[in-house]
Amino acid sequence: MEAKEAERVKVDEDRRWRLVNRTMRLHGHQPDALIETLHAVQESFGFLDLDSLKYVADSLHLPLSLVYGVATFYHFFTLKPPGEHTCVICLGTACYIAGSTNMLKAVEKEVGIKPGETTSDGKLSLLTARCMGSCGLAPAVVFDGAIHGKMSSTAVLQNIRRLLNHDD
Amino acid sequence: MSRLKIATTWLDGCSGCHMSFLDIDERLLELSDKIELVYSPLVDMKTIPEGIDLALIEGAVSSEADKNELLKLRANSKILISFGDCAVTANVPGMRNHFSVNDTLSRAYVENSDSGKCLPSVSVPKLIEFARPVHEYVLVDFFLPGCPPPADVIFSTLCELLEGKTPSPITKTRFGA
Amino acid sequence: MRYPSFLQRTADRADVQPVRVLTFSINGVTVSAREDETILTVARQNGISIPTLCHLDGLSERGACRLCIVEIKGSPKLSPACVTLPRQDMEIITHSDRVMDYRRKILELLFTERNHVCSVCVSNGHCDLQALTVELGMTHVHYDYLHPQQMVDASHERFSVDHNRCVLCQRCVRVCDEIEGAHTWDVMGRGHLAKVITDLNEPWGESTTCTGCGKCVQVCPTGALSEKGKSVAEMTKKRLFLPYLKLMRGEEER
Amino acid sequence: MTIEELQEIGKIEKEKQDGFKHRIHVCVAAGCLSCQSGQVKEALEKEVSRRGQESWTSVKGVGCLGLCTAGPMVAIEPDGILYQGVSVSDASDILEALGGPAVSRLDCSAHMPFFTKQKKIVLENCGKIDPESIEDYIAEGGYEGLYNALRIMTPTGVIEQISKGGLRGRGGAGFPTGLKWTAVSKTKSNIKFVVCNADEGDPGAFMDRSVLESDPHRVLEGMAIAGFAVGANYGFIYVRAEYPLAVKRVRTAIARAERLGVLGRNIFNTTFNFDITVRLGAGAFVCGEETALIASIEGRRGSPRPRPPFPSELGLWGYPTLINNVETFANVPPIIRKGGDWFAATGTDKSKGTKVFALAGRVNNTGLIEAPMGTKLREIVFDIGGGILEGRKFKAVQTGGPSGGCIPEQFLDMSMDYESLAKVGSIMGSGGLIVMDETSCMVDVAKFFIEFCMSESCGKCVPCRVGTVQIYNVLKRITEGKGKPTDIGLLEELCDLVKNTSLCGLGQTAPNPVLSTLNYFMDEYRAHIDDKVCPAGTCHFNHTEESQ
Repeated sequence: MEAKEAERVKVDEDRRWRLVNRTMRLHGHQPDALIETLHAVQESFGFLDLDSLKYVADSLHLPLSLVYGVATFYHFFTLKPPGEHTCVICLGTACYIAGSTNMLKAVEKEVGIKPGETTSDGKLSLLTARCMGSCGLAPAVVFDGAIHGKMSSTAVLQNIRRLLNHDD
Repeated sequence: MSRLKIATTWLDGCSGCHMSFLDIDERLLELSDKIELVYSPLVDMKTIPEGIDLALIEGAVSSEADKNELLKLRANSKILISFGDCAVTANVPGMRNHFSVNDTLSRAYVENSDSGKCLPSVSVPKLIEFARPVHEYVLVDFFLPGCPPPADVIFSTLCELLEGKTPSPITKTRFGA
Repeated sequence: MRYPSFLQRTADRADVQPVRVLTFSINGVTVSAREDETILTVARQNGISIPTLCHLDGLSERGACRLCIVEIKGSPKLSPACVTLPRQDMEIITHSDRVMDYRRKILELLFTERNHVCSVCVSNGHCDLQALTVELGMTHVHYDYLHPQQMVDASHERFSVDHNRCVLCQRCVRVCDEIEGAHTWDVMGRGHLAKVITDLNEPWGESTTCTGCGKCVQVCPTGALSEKGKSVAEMTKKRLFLPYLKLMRGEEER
Repeated sequence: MTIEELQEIGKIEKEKQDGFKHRIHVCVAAGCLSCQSGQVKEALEKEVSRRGQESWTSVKGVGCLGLCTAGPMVAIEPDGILYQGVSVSDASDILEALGGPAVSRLDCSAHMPFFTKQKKIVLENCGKIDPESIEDYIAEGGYEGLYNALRIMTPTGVIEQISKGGLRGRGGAGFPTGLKWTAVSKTKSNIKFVVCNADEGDPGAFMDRSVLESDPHRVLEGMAIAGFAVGANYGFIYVRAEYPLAVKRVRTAIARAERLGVLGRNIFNTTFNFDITVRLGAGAFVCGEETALIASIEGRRGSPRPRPPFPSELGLWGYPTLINNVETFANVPPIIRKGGDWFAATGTDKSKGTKVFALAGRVNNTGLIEAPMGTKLREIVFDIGGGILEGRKFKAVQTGGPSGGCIPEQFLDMSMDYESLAKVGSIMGSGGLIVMDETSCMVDVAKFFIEFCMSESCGKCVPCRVGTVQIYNVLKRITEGKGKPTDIGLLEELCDLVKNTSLCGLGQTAPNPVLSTLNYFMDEYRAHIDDKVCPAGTCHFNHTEESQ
């Protein structure tokens, strides 16, 4: 019990938890706040780890397995920490028709990881998306949250190299 | 009336279905008046004859040798029965399907072997990537599931076929049996 | 903003009328039933057996396995008997060639999905899935087997879960939530990657919420959930407690 | 607030805008923003102040101007000049040309059929108003519909107008909106909900996103009117989390509307209260299905449940709930403002009004368009769309996303309405319209969509969960050159099974892309299976691998 209390204090002290706690409070700690709360956790921490899932379950009085089930049902949520940079390749219809799979293959070859994975040095996460609504600009790629339209394999690789070298 | 020409074989199976066949016991004598076993592991016949009336296939298709034997039997037989769970579902032989052939072989011949510790290269048929049921390769006329199918069901199915009836064994046996 | 999210709507609706009795027909035979009884219930009362898998007396209905689909005259859509309420003069057909064909195919799909090797299963001989093959006359599976790699979790001291044999009927999830009230089980992921889990996808044996009551094992239709140390002959499932528990709980709430 | 006060806000805003001799509108919807339109706007503002023209030249960020492919787009009002592909360095030239002839290298007039062939009802304010300004919306007649509904009309009167207008659900199936509203209004309950489905999961569609980003108040107003009509006081907008800009603009819009008193308590001094809350989706296509959407708002896994009971009886937390999509709600304010008869004058016999399409794929003009129901497909592809890229040959157009089908060349002259689309084996869907040319392999397209449905299936019912995997595996081996002659029959059988036995709309429509390509492009399937050739050159067969 004491350990739990200590955990709570730690949680209260961490500023990133404030957004999470605020979200739950706004929803009156009702069960339907779960998805909104998970959004808040992911926004604050970049991903959902088991401790935060436990904390959310505890605070909203929800079963652990239910929280885990919801967190894994929705593809927007990730249970793995993301890399320093992210590259999201859109595989929506328009982008697919415009050859986004070739871009994906080129990137996979360049960095040696598959979609959903992060490079071993933690620098880059490669993701795919189901349409970001930028079909007019197909094929589209998102680098660190910024959408780039009308991409090509060469342009994607250039961007990735730029991202990866920037920090050296 | 000439006797019905029957062929049986076991591909990737444990021979249990054949044992169950023998469990027909004394009724085998009754059957022997009506059937002739022209090709089977139980008789000494090296090549697959032509003009087979009924072929009973035990076991899954796991190797090139299995596949070739099956295709030949199908070509030479009027009726082909998928005999037992391995033939019908790939059953236990199919449990290796989510491992690679190489992993499966190393497990058996290297990891769990006391002597030799090397993969077989001669006189062992080459494994196909997946062990598959018989009907994925050839047309099957009747399915006789069961591990093994009970002797009574084998007997009654054969009798029904001899009488020219269409057997429906699923009401008497089932997967796993 | 204030909305009453904590309220499950109770039965105090103004428009609720006393229950009516309807007459309609199943397979050409006229039957009568309360309007709040499902087609499945009425069919069983009248000795008509409709195959089911996710349904279990005493648990809430899901309408998910689709094996109980029936034809209703005048409707192009097939309706799951377990959740469909009859209407006056409805004409229901439970065993037409069309639905029997679909049922068999759905059952075949279930057999391809995981690794259901009946011959080496602890539930061989008392398995709902296996019994369905006989009931529906399924002689073989003509779709390709998917052969997924699935795990076995034997970390619990008394029970084990073999995901190779799970059909995702969620009976365990429901009984744990609705009857035991522990909600140890749920489903993670989605589509064909869905999987039943305990707590945060942790080993069952380390679950902090599991009471060890074993109800999930008893309701499991296949060998996915079983008791350790039981032979094939001993591993029969005991389910009679369910309707009783449900009834008692209902009385209490009243 | 009274109507006079409302009109006063609009008048002040109008006068303020008319005070500027030149008004420069820069598109700040997501498409143009990703081409740096934000910087372009800044550069224009800087240039205006450098030249000291602030008193007679305004620069304003507006919603989608439509031609996303040519972004960033800039419009000069009141001259009606449109510029395309504007970059930061063009700012001074644009200001130089104000009042005179347009800067020819940026001029967009070559794309004119793209604009003239359209008719805008839903998008009437897109590209005109600042999406973050409620005054701007009011200046264009915004919230007058809500005022009329609350102060002049009765709930049944509102529903009557919607029914008279013949509005049908724009989310896909085209269910008559009036009937849906009637059903909810007739269910007795003290608490009811209105839900706006903005979980635009269809890959290749961005209509809802553009509407929310460009004109969010229109949707809020539509929801409030619906709330009044059916007797609901609570509204939810369920928006995809993948649309952060839309989420932000909707949240801003709600806050402004509440502050002005057009949402919240005692709207327009009546007893009607209406609150709207934003809920974030989290990447699940199945949540477009009504019952799954409800589950998701309740904070659960987005698994659908069998219907009936329909949400109009048993919806959110068990209360009667009205669910319509963004475009449907966006159609409501003009109908109430101008009357059902006015709305019904546009469109075909059974499909009224206009439809917004997200035109994408291999056409010259990709972007957001709105055309009257009944417009010929050819006009959309060749006039509005400007024809196929690089002068290639048209092959097919895909409508309705993963639930729809491919329409081949022989139907180019068909009318785009609910019935005609259904007749050729497709659906209107939410309005994604993907054009394909000879370089698109139809087997590959079918595989793409079934792969989508397979990974988006919630996994609840067996036919959808396993059937889609089976269909995908068959299509995969066909596109790898390993197809068997029996595979066509197997595909047809599996599609029939999944279509007829799945629990919800996702599964029931998942086979459509496969069925329609089988129907119209059997020769391509045959070429893959029999000759091991992909006519479009998309699929690469590894011939060294042994085909089994």
